[in-house]
Amino acid sequence: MKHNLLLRVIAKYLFPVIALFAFYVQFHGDFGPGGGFQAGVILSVAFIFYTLVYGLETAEQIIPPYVLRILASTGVLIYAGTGVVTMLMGGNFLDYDLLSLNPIEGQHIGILVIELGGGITVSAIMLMIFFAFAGRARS
Amino acid sequence: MIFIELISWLFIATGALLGIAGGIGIHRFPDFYSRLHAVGITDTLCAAMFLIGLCLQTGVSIASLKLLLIFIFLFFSSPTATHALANAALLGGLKPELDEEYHGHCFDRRPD
Amino acid sequence: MKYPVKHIISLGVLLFALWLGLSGQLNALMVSLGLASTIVIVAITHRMDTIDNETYPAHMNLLLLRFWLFLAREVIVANIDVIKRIFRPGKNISPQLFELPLTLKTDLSRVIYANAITMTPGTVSTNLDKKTVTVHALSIEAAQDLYSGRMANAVPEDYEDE
Amino acid sequence: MIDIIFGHYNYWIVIFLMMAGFYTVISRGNLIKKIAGLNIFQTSVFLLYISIGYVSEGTTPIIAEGFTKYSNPLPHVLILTAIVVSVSTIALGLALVVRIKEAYGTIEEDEIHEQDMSL
Amino acid sequence: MKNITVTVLIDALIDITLLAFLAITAIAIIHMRNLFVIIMLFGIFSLHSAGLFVVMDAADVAFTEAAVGAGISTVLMLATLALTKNHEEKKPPHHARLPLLVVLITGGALVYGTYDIPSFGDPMSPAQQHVKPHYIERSIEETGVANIVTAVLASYRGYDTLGEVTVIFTAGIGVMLLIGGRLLRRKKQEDD
Amino acid sequence: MIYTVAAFAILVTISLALARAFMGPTLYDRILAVNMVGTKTVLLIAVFAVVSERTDMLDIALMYALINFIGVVAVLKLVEQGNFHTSGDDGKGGPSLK
Repeated sequence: MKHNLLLRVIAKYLFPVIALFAFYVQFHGDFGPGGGFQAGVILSVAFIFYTLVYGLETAEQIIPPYVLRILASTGVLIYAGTGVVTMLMGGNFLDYDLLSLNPIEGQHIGILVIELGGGITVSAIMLMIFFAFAGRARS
Repeated sequence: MIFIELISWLFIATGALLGIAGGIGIHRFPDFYSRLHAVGITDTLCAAMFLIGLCLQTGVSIASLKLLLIFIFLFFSSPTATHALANAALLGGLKPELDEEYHGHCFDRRPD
Repeated sequence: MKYPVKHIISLGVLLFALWLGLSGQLNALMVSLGLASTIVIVAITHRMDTIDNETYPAHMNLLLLRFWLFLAREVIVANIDVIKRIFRPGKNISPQLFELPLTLKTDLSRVIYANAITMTPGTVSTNLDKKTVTVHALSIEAAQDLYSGRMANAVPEDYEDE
Repeated sequence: MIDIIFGHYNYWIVIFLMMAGFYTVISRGNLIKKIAGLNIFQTSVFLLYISIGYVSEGTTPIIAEGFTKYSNPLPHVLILTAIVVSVSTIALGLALVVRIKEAYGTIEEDEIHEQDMSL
Repeated sequence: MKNITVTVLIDALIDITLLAFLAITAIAIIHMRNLFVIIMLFGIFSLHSAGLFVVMDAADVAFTEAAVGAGISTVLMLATLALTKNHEEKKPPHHARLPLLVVLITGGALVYGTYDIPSFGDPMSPAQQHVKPHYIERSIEETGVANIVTAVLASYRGYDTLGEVTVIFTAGIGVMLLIGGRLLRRKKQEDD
Repeated sequence: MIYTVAAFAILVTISLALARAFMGPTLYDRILAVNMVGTKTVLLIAVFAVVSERTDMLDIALMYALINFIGVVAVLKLVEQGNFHTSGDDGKGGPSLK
């Protein structure tokens, strides 16, 4: 829909705002509603909006499908890896207290990191699903 | 203090009335394209009144900033949605009910 | 792309200001995370820019503010008109669909104009391209008002592009 | 009596929605409609959990000054993840629908059965 | 909390009305046969449920529902519709009496079951007694996170959430396996 | 007090829009109604957030204001091109929907 002038320009200006809001939600799960899951969905919605307006080809040039696949698995790995790191540090799986000298600080870091992992996975998977549905009709 | 309170009440009450007026409008108007205009009321002035009224209630804080941002984003996104919808209807082949009398006159050249 | 660096910086500053406004937390962690997110988004946007070759306006000038004030008055007047039409008994609308020639020079101002048309009740822009905008109006008066070019003249021109 | 009505109104509507979704799933042949029914069913379950976690005069479980009563955060956690999981499973269902359409040329259940029988 | 009575009143008002709207929308969804319309009504369904989650003090859930309902699910269903090119549901050949009976019996049993449920919003109900006090009172000192939902999600029930993330990941892989590639033209294979 | 009035007015507006969504002769009328319900839900959430003094909830309204129109854009895409992968620059229209 590149010839649709209004949507093209609006997509251009709204994309950074939606993406920034997604990042805000991602990192402010501690203080207000939000967290990795919601942020992932919002970020993928921003990309879906861009894809709808500019077409799948352009979107795939910006984030190639293999990057999405890598990101999706990276998210899960970050999450599970945090657990493994805490185990290596001598604690239980996902026992964030050990991540820092101060248990509260450790909890904070742990929560931030695993929310990040969740967010990356969710956004990559949602976008991957959308790309799969959108790209199915091409032959 | 009570003055600001009263003004904000006035704003919210106006917004409420406008919202109901728009709601009645989408039942009064005969076809899709004219209903778009009725929704336009609720999307612009009604939302603005509500949000300004709420802003006055919260005072200067993060909350009022967020209300302001809702206001700005709504003013970007709701005309876009209306435009997209009208465009879709036009492309989808929905014919508007036009007024016979002025139709030819207004369509292609500027009336003097 | 005449001033890409300027555009990137202005976008970055705008986004970072938005982050600070949303967050309201001024500790080192949150500010640095905000900075990181801004950089990531600017990088993605830049990537998009290089692909479709369009720029951001670097200036948020006073013209835009004046236009908003103008628009606010228009919206209120138009709202009152449409509400009268809703509640007056009988058929009191005369819908029009017409093409309006555009004299605006840049895409951004065309879009601002089309959105302003949509935002004022009584007129809705249904299609927009480089030369014309198709408008559905609720009444002949609203259509004539658009033809007079009052609103088009008020739209700020973004003269840095093209 | 009035207590029972207002105290159970939520659950009754939830049951109604659940049954509406259930009915759509078992009685309609169109696969997309079945998925819509499944979606209604899921939403009703979400509502059930959140209703159970609600405390009257309580507030969102985000600790802030001036509030002492909070609603139960546990159902919120379960449902929060369930919503995102539900959308990915719905996507999986829709992908299956797409494949069925490609293989059979229809998404009506009875026509698919007919084609299976005629093999 | 100066507005406590107003809040309770508005709570009840919005709760009752939105639930009624939800029920009406569900009936409409069952009734309508145009799939496009059904998907659009789903948008309303999701909006109402997000509103209800807000009123029932579940901000995080409302947030998720809003993001998913407004963005992803509508677009995905429309994409499916574009692929299946089937906009109208076939009229069912006969009136579905057996399903109706099944549904009525199940629903009746469930409604009978609700008489033992504590009233909506009862602070003394068993669901509020078990782990909730611990979360409410101790989470801020144990994790330092103000949002208890995040604390429970990421810290207390971290295993659960890891499972959920894995489920999403697996669902994504499933979708990719099913429709990830481009559509192979079966005609061509038959020609060869 | 005024909040109750506001919430009530918004609910009345939603119910009117809902009636249009169920009656609406064309598909586009229904989408219009959905859109209107969306805007009103934003306002409802904002009013609730302010009255219950949980201004965290404004984030939800903010997000709705940002992404509520994606569905309409998707509908436009579907009506215009009939699929989700082309950018539509070739000017070919898709199947029209009634």
